[in-house]
Amino acid sequence: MAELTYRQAIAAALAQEMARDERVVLLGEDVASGGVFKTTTGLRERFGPDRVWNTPISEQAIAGAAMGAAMAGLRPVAEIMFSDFYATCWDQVANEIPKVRYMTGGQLSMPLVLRGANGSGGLGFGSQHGQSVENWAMCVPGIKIASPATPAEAFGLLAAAIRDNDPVIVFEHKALYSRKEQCPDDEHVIPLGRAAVVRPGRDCTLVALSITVGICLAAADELATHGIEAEVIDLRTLVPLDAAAVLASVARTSRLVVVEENPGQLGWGASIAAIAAQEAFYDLTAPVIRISGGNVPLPVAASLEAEVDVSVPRVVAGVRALLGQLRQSTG
Amino acid sequence: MAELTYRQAIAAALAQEMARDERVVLLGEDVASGGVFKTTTGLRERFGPDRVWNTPISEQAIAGAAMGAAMAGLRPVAEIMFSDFYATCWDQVANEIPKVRYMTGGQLSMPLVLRGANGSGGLGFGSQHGQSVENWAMCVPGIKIASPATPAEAFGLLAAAIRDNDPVIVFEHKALYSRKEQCPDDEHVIPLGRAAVVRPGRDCTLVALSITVGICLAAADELATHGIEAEVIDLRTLVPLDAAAVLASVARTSRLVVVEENPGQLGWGASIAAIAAQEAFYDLTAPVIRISGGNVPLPVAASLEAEVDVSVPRVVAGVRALLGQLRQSTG
Amino acid sequence: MSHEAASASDGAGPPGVPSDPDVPSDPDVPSDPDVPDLYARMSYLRAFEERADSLYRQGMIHGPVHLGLGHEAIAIGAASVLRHDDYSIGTYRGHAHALARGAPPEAVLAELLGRAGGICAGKGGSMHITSTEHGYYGSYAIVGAHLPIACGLAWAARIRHTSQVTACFFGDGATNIGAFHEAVNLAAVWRLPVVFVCENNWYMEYTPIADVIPVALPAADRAAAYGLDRIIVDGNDVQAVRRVVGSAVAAARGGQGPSLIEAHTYRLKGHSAADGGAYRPADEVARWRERDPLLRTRKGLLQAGLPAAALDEIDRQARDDLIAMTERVLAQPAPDPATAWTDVWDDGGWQWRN
Amino acid sequence: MSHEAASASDGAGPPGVPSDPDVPSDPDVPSDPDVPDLYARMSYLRAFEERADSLYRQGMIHGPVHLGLGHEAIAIGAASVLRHDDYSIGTYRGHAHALARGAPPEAVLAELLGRAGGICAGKGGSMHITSTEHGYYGSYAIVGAHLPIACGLAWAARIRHTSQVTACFFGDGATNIGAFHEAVNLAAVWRLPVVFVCENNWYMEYTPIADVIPVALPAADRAAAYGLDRIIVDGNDVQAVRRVVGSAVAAARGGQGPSLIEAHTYRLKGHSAADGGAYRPADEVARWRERDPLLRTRKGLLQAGLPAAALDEIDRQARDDLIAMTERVLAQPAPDPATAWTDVWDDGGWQWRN
Ligand SMILES: Cc1ncc(C[n+]2csc(CCOP(=O)(O)OP(=O)(O)O)c2C)c(N)n1
Ligand SMILES: Cc1ncc(C[n+]2csc(CCOP(=O)(O)OP(=O)(O)O)c2C)c(N)n1
Ligand SMILES: [Mg+2]
Ligand SMILES: [Mg+2]
Repeated sequence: MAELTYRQAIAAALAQEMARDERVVLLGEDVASGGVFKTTTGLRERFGPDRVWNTPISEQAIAGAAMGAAMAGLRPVAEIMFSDFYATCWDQVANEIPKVRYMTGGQLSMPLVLRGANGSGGLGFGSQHGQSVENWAMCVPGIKIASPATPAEAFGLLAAAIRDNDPVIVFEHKALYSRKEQCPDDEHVIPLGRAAVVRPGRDCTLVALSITVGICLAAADELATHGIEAEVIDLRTLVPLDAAAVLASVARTSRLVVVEENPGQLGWGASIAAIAAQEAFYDLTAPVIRISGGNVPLPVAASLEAEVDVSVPRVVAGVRALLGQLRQSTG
Repeated sequence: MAELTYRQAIAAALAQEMARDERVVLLGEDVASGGVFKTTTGLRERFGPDRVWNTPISEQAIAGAAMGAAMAGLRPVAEIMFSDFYATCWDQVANEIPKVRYMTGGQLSMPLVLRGANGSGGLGFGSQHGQSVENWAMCVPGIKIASPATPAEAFGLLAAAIRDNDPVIVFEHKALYSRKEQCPDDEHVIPLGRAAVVRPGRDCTLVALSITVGICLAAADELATHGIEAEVIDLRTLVPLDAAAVLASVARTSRLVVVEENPGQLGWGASIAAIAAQEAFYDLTAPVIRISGGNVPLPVAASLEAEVDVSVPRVVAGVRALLGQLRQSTG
Repeated sequence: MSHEAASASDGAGPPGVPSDPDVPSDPDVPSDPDVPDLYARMSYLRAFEERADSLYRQGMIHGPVHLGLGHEAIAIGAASVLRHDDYSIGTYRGHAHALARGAPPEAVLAELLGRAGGICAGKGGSMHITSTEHGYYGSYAIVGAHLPIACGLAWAARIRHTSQVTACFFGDGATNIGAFHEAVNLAAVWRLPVVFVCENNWYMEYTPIADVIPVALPAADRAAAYGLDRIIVDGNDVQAVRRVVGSAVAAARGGQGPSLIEAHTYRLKGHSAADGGAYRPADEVARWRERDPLLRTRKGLLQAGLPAAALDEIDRQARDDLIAMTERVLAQPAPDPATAWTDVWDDGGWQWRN
Repeated sequence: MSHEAASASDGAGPPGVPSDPDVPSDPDVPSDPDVPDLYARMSYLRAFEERADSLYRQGMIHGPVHLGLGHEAIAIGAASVLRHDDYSIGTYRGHAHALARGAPPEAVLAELLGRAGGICAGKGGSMHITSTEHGYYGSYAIVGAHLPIACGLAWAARIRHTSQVTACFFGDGATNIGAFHEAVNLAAVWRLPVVFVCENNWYMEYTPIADVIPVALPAADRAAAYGLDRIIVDGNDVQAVRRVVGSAVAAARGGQGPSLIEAHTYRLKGHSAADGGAYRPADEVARWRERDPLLRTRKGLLQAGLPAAALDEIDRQARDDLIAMTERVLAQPAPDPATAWTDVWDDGGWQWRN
């Protein structure tokens, strides 16, 4: 067992996969010097310039080159520094990469990974560097989506993504990069599409992803002091989605709260809520609650940012209101 | 009353607003020659080259120029020929246009319209020209979204969008362009954010948008022959969303079916379903059903396309199953 | 690196827009023993596209169709200098490029007609014809998108030292989009073995390219911005294309990096099969018809002594072949609707959740 | 159009990368009576940025900060030739450009420190400083994004015949992104009154620009691709910037269309205030420190007879002013959390549904 930060876990997973499979190559801005978030540190030195390529500021060329190389049989991992920048190569990400296997009738495979820093997390990055954009990706059939919540998940999901024969976007949370954890020593891969119950509970299911996993765990601790036992599910991937894990939990708890950093207008939480409303309707004894990032562009000043970010108090209040409302309406 | 096709209604609304307000200017590829969908026919001739500008194939420059001009006080209307191409200017559309008012503390306004052809509708345009991408836009706070279902709506919503001081994307449905309808003669504006009950019914609420309005109306006709009275709501705009109209209808019918062309993974229908699961929970007597476009890139061959497109039979079957299921579960 | 210069200019060129001094109407006298074969290949493309046009006008093709009529010399000339394992990649106007690499015409036609056996299983249609088996890595319908992808194909070859070259075809209008800039730039910075071929047919849809570029030539006048040579070729002269693209391919294969070639040509019909092309002056169209690449090669072959009957026979065979093929394809059923749900993921399926 | 040529070159330039023959370390002897005033303005920017740097290092600024230290001559030289109603627009490295146009420093500082009274109400922070009242239409944090927006500002002026000019500032690294290409191209095609100023500081974050461009100069060597002149200016010489940008502004105002200017400069610190800049060779940094624009102007003014004490007093006043200002700003409360919900829509609110 080694203690790794989330950012070290990413570099370690990249190193493991690069050592294992010489088709794995990296590209991105500043990746040769370790990247601005130090997630590729040491890889150029270890694997040489033919495996780690610095690019110009050309996100379309980065994503497109990854796509072409994947078509030719490599397994590229492209860093898109901040996930907000997917917007500058959205055509490659949404219109080309996820569609080419299908539209060629299966002539091509697309074993590539796009990865980078996502989310707010109270760091003051603002509306053009602090968005949580899993929702953008989830709008598009044909691309898998992973959002690790811990260093061990960052390692295991990235390794799995690299081994997957389909395109995967890994959304790393920039506020988690310095979080530390014991990580398994030897080859550690977490299959895509399997959620984890990270805390069991009987009163209510909290569905979380990435940074909201920690928020929900902290909220569950606090709720426990109020006599509420919340079950926390870490989805780990949105596509494939482990809907069965959510439905099974709701069957046990009968109440569902979805906690996402995506904005409320349309985020992945809506998809979970809709699935529950359709498939767990007869299990539910209370309204499905969504707690989302504020539906505004992310502000920078700490006082404003704290107001719109998802937070432990908001989750606690949401769950307590739900259970209170429930008592009222059933009582 | 004049009979207009949907495409004529668009040209007429543009003409009305250009005549009314000289700040309204158009730009886009081939717009000076009427555009590939003939939605800007005659405008260059009538208003001259200072009001209708042909552009290179440069969607980023188109959207960006519209943004800058709006900041400077014009009211530009930019054509993005196919809405799939928003991907090529997604940074402008998702990261710049909707955020600049907020991130400057309200120093700027953004009175612009982006418009173009959206959706499948069985025309064989395939996965890069046939997507329905309201969901992309709905992921982003700060931009309004209109999707007209009829010529009269195309006219009235576009006119309202041009008069609005906020950015609006108007998603025109390419399979509706040749649909004809009597349109009101004089100044005709449909306020953004007001849904319409286009068919009343007591058994079930069908929520629809754009092309699915017609599909739901046809399905409701057929359902009536089975003794099921479906209420059909035409949302008209997703942002602002007339959630109250949906909730009021569900309060009457107690059952909700959302019918969207967006793919099931994450579409606007999920947002509606989630709102109902949270706010209409005690009104609902049956699961909320989502009927969405197939969660695959759109295929071209007619036999395949018909399989994945939303259709009247799929809506009829969905509603009948719901009401059957209901009878079973309550019976 | 420095490639062979453009083919000789007649100095005058057709008056009006597009004026193009580089494309004469002179016969292309064959200097190459392969010319009769090149003619036959061009003739087949011509027959294929005319067949597609006619089927479209009969309402038998679902979705848009963009024909390569008039561009045959580029597709055939370029393909003739590629190695079997080289990559090529093109646009929605891609039938010709697929066929030129050896894609089976019957499977391409089945794709257009929405019948079982389509080369993309009915999922791509005309705009996405692909045959990776023949090195043609696809047709892309969003302008400019495939230029970065071409970089990736070439990058893979560079990393693996396979000496494979990637040829990337696109239009004059595509040079205005950001993806063009990023791709050509990256190719130059990374010295990728890619040959970018701009098929300048002087129009982006209905708009003359001169209206929307600030330089005279959309690709050639931008090459220097990427440290590349200015290379122009008469795209209606199959031998010139062969020479100029051949030299760029050799340079790429030899590790000398990318080239950007501008090939001058003209659409014989509208932008898509649905477009009559009425915005183009009749005399301009007429002048370019005289520069038809098939006509010019034919004239050259006749001058060189080939009998007209032999050429007519080539043309006739191509047409007959396509008529028979159409019947066979139309006798096929539509693709099984269940196959709409295959091929999203590598596991063959489409499921995104359990 | 043809603008004044670049300022004289010393022919030698500092050895190593970035070698820049256009930026000498000679004193900038004042030929212009405004130079003392320009010096004072630059000195104020210097003091502001050093203050911001120090506050950042004390952990008092939430979010990233990119300083314009070393770039002062460009911001001040360019602003000095703009009319009050002209537009300018820049990047995340934008404090200097806002201040140069007249944005109130106290409101900018309040924005950085997350206090009430911030120029963007606390919603933009350092990367989005904006003061439309002073013609500065914003700082944008996605590389390249604001170049098309600049086109739009200029387009509006062109449509309205207001003779307003738009000045758009961006970095060397930004020339590689698609938005650069589309914007400069559109500006040229539409002959927009926009002056693009590339602040070439030879680095995109940690990567030397020479590693990621296939030409020697990121902007100048691309100008011809848009039919524009190749214009280079010593960006550390405020008088040269004034002359060269002034001439481009005059051309734009006179209806002669856009210009693309490459101004050579150097960051005195890292990419952001969090970056030590260790990837830059010490001798390179040292050589460029000698070319510090303030130092050069100061030397010139001394040569012209201004007493050192007067210049010291200017510098001291700027620093004192900022120290006092910091105290005032820090005494302010944080923005009211309720205001996080205002300013999404024109109606002042944020509601997207009823
Ligand atoms: C990004 C994008 N914008 C617009 C279009 C619509 N469109 C399709 S083809 C075309 C013209 C392309 O012209 P050119 O590159 O010269 O190629 P040609 O069709 O002449 O072969 C346009 C504008 C598109 N497919 N993609
Ligand atoms: C589209 C995009 N890609 C990457 C980044 C991350 N990034 C921020 S600044 C920067 C370097 C920019 O270099 P340059 O244009 O030379 O400007 P400078 O910072 O030197 O002033 C990068 C890569 C970004 N903000 N936007
Ligand atoms: Mg063309
Ligand atoms: Mg720089």
